[in-house]
Amino acid sequence: MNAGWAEALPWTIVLPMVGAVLTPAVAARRPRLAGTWAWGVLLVASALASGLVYQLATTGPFSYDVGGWAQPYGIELRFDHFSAWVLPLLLLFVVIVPFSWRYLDHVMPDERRPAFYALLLLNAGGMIGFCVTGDFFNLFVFTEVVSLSSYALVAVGGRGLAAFAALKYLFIGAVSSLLMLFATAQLFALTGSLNMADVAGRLADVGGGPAVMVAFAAYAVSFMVKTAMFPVHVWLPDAHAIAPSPVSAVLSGMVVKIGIIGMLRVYQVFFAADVLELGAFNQTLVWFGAISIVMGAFFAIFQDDIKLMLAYSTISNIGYIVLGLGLASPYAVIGASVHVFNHALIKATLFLAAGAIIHQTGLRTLSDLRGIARRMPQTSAAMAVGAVSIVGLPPTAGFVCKWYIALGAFESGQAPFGFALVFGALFIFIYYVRMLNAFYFQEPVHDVVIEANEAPWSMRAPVIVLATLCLVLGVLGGIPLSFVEPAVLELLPFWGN
Amino acid sequence: MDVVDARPILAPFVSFLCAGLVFAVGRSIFWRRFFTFLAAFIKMGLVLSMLPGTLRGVVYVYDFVEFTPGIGIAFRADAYGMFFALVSSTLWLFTTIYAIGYMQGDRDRVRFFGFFALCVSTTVGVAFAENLLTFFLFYETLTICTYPLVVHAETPEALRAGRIYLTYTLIGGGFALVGAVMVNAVAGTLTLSQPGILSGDLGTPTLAIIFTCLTIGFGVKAGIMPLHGWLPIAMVAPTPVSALLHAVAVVKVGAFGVTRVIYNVFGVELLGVLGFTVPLAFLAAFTIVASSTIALTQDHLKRRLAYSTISQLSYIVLGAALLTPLAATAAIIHVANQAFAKITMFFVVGAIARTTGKKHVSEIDGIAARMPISMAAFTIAALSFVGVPLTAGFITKWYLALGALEADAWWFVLVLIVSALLNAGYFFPIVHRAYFRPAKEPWPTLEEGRRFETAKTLLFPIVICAAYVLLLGVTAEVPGMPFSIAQVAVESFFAGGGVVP
Amino acid sequence: MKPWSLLLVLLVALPLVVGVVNLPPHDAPDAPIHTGVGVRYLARGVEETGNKNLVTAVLLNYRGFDTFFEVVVIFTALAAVLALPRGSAADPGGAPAAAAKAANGSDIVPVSPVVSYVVRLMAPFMAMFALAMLFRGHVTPGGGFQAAAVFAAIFIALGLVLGPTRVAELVPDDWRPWLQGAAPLAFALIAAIGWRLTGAFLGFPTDDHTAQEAMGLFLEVGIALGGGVILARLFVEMET
Amino acid sequence: MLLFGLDLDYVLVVVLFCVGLYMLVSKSNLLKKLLGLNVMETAVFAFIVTSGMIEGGDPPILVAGTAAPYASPIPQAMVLTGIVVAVSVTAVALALIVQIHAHFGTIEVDELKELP
Repeated sequence: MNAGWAEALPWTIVLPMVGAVLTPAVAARRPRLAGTWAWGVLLVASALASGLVYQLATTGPFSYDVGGWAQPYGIELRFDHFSAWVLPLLLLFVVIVPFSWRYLDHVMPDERRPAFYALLLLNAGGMIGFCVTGDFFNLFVFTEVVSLSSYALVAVGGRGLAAFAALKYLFIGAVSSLLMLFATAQLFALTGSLNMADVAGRLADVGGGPAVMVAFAAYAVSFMVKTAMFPVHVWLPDAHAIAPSPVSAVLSGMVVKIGIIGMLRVYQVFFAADVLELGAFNQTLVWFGAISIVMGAFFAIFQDDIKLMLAYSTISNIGYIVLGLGLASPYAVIGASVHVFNHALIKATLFLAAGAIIHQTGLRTLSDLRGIARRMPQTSAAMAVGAVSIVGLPPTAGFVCKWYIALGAFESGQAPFGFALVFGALFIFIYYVRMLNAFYFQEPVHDVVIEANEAPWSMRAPVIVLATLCLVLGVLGGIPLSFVEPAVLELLPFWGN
Repeated sequence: MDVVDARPILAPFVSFLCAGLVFAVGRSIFWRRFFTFLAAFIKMGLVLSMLPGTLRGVVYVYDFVEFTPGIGIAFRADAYGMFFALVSSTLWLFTTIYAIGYMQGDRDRVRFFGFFALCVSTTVGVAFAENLLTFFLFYETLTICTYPLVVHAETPEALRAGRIYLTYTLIGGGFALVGAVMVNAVAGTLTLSQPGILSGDLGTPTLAIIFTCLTIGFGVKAGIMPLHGWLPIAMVAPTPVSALLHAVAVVKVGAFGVTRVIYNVFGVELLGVLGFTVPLAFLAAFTIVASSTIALTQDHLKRRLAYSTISQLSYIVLGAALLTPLAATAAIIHVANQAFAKITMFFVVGAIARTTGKKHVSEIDGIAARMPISMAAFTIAALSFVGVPLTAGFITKWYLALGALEADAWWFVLVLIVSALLNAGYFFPIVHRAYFRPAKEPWPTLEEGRRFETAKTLLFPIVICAAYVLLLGVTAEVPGMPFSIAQVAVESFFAGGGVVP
Repeated sequence: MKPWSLLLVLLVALPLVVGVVNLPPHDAPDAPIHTGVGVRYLARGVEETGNKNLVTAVLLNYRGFDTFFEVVVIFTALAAVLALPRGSAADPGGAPAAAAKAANGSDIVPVSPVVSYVVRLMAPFMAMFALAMLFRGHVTPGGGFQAAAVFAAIFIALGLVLGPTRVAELVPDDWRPWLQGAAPLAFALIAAIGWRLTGAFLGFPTDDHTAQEAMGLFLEVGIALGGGVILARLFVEMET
Repeated sequence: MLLFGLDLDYVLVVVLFCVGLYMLVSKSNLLKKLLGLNVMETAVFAFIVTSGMIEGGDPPILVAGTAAPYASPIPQAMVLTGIVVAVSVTAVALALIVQIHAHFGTIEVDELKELP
């Protein structure tokens, strides 16, 4: 039935989960062992994921029937080109976890570490499951694993305000999950099936109608909340800014993307069924995306706190992706899909670099951190690379995506959005220039900064690796593209415009 | 004839690697210099080794990576690119020598030399870009890499200059990006290897938007008025930066971009029909006269040179906008002529500032007595700008005038004459003051007697560059010298049969 | 603020109502829900899974993968609560406040002797009920989750009477990591066994009802044990 | 049950959902907000279970004495999963609220916002 690496598919999901469950047992005597353990688990999971991607590259998309139940009676796991995202996702985790080893020293007492790493592993496992599942209800369950661990991860680092931010995130996130569950139930009532491919087939028989439209809208709103697009972004800045930096990197880089991946999954089903006229919907996405870009940039300018600014710039970048999806032309969607990964990489770089600086100095505002580049040149350089990359200037990873999304805008005849994209990005650079000026070209004002030292290697190495990747992928941008392109082209014949 | 060869990519890569090594060796002065010079020589050797082939009409190409079919990073050393690369790699060598002398004891030299090498790397990358994507890639990288050099002094003034510089160039870059993306969207290709890739079927409005976007995008760096605002302000950078970047590399990249747009994106044929270049030509003519006039009123030496640069760059733009072979030849040759003359002037001005601390025209009375060689070099450069025969400048003006007549635009000849007069008007007073006015106070003598008029590392590049100005003027039409290379380039641009408007 | 809330609610209500009233009528035997995948479960569920309670069949066999991650979700909740900082800013030690209270000798909320007595009296009966639900779950309403809830209820009720610390001591420290992870671990184990036996992850040998029942029972016990411990521990941790 | 041509059961579920949503957005007390969330969850579960009903159906337990038609087993399994998820979310939320209370001494959003 299944051959080759496909056998590893369920295990890739289960491994981090079981690793998480075992963390308290493994680290019962020595809590600090938890970090190493989590890293090892993620390494093995990445190895499995590489096998999956290898299989994808050689034989194309494949699926796995859990429990051996034929479709649509059991749960189907499907590894297609969009699922290939699990590999970079895991690799980013592999880089982020070592960073957290030392970082956690001033965040939490040792005895809470096992629980922290368990949450991190659950988060990773949930996202893998989310990306590969081919079943709507299963999608919901994985969403909950990811969301629940994310809520908690926001609050692990601090008291009071952190808990409040996490609770705000929880309320909004729970409502969005409920909408998702509602939409799933709606689809089930309409079709009597939960398997995505099967639902698509049955939906085609059902035809369109308000109920289908509402189900789609519920999914869309739910995913837009998860991805923090402009009008529903309110939960994001506080939560991402207040979380410990490695967590911010995970949340901002990856967790918000499940909204986008989910959207692509839902698209796959509804397009294949060809029951909805999505022109108006796409247009809405385009507008909200454009507004997100500008608003995110606008708010970022007024922040003095580095992490808050980074959080706002996430909103901006999510705007890119949503804009690209809404444009619904091949290049735009390719650009958007690639940006899902590239933004994760860039944001991880920025958050980790900011985290290293915060860890070494205890300061987090620009006005305090003046002149830090003298004392922490490598971290600051990584921060600079990330800043240039997030604005989408060449020769960095961010540029490739911007190019493709803008190309898509012109291709689909919506030139004004191309302009909005390009100049909206420059808008945010205002802030980053201020940051770079403060880091590099101003005299230190704070004693701590004058005496600061470069972060320990376990923190510096991840930052440098990520920054290098930002540069390398600016030149080798074709690699992620080659994975996304077939999927997008497969999707597009159905794409409404 | 296209030949696959790695040299077009190695040339930018050498300086890139050099930058990396400079950052890596940190404070070791010896290794820093060693790597910089090594890279400069290797790079010059690489570019020179391609020259014979270029003269035979060989074009070296190298596809680096492809994102999706038709879009990727690729390099192509055609005659025009070779010409530009030759100029910038030669000048990198001399400017490096100069910078070592000039930056003696200055702060953050690692950063300075590192980013300096990066800038040169991107300049050559622009020269050898096979398509607009690659071009833009290097064009924007140049913007970023120049920023640390502009704000090098870290004074509030420098930071302000850096801010203005970034605002102008990044917004310009945005326009260039939009233009390039639109070209990709409508033409399906971005290559710069053809004499024009757009077709007239697309409709004038679309083409007009593309042309405007690209011209604004590249015109910002070329300093076409009214987009020149950043250039005089950016003169707060250290003199070697002003010399190489703001007189040569950065601004030339802009002018180079405009010419690429005219010749390779639109093509003379299409533009001849569309007539978009007519307003551009007028704008360039206006810039030539207006900025020269402003230069007259500047007392700060570097600012006067800056406005002169703005004016001179528009020669290139004007030459390209006239759309005739002779004017194109003039434009291409001027890339070299202006570079050597202007860099000589900046070197001299920097040497004066370094030796005597004087930075204004009104302060240099009688300096020729103190620094005779430098001032002689300055005079040669000034003569070149005015267009006196036997200097490089004369060649430019001669062909430009011929080109203007070829295009039936006789009044541009008038512009040239006025410009020559204005050039004389703002350069000769400097020469006059230096030679014929008595010094207001005795010049400070050197504490170390063994140095002649200033440090050798400052003087040597000055002399060489001034010699080049004369050499280019005298031997312009010898094979291997600018004219012959320009001819090869012009032939490829007009291969489609240029239409004289 | 209130009018805005009302507006938002109406804004949400409208599309939802439009959505639900356009669904096929739910009671009708020909509704898609009764003609979809459920048909097979009803027709062949008992034969394929050995569970007469088809909800259990769906939960453990057909959609066991969902249930696997369902128990992971509840484990996540525990990890979340354990990872949060304890105490107030004034007491940043992070040590469970219960321990501190126990040191002072009183974390017992005073309750009436009647309640105390009734709880202690009822506890064994509740446990029996839980066990019945657990072991008869495949033929009657009930199952691991329900049993877990009742087990947890016993713990919590006893905790209110005896004090959480004393109840928490019922589970030795060394066992805790294994007990609270019992459910996901049981699933992982069964998944691996199924993989060995049938070649499919979490597969059940459809022709061997004894093995099927044994595996199902193992899962139910795991869920009941793990779920109960987690729910009880959530309560204990929340107290602090 | 049909009323004025509307499927009343479903409509009531939406009403319940909206009651919960209103509690969530309009109440200042965090616990009440959480209760609102729970009401919403209940509404969705009710919706799912309702959708699996069948006219005159028996529970899907195939033992002697019951006969077709049976209610669909899938919605019940889904709800069971949903309940566990809801419990987990509630637990985490409660833990957070406990923490907020320990730190700020209040769980009223109005008061929390006024704190420095």
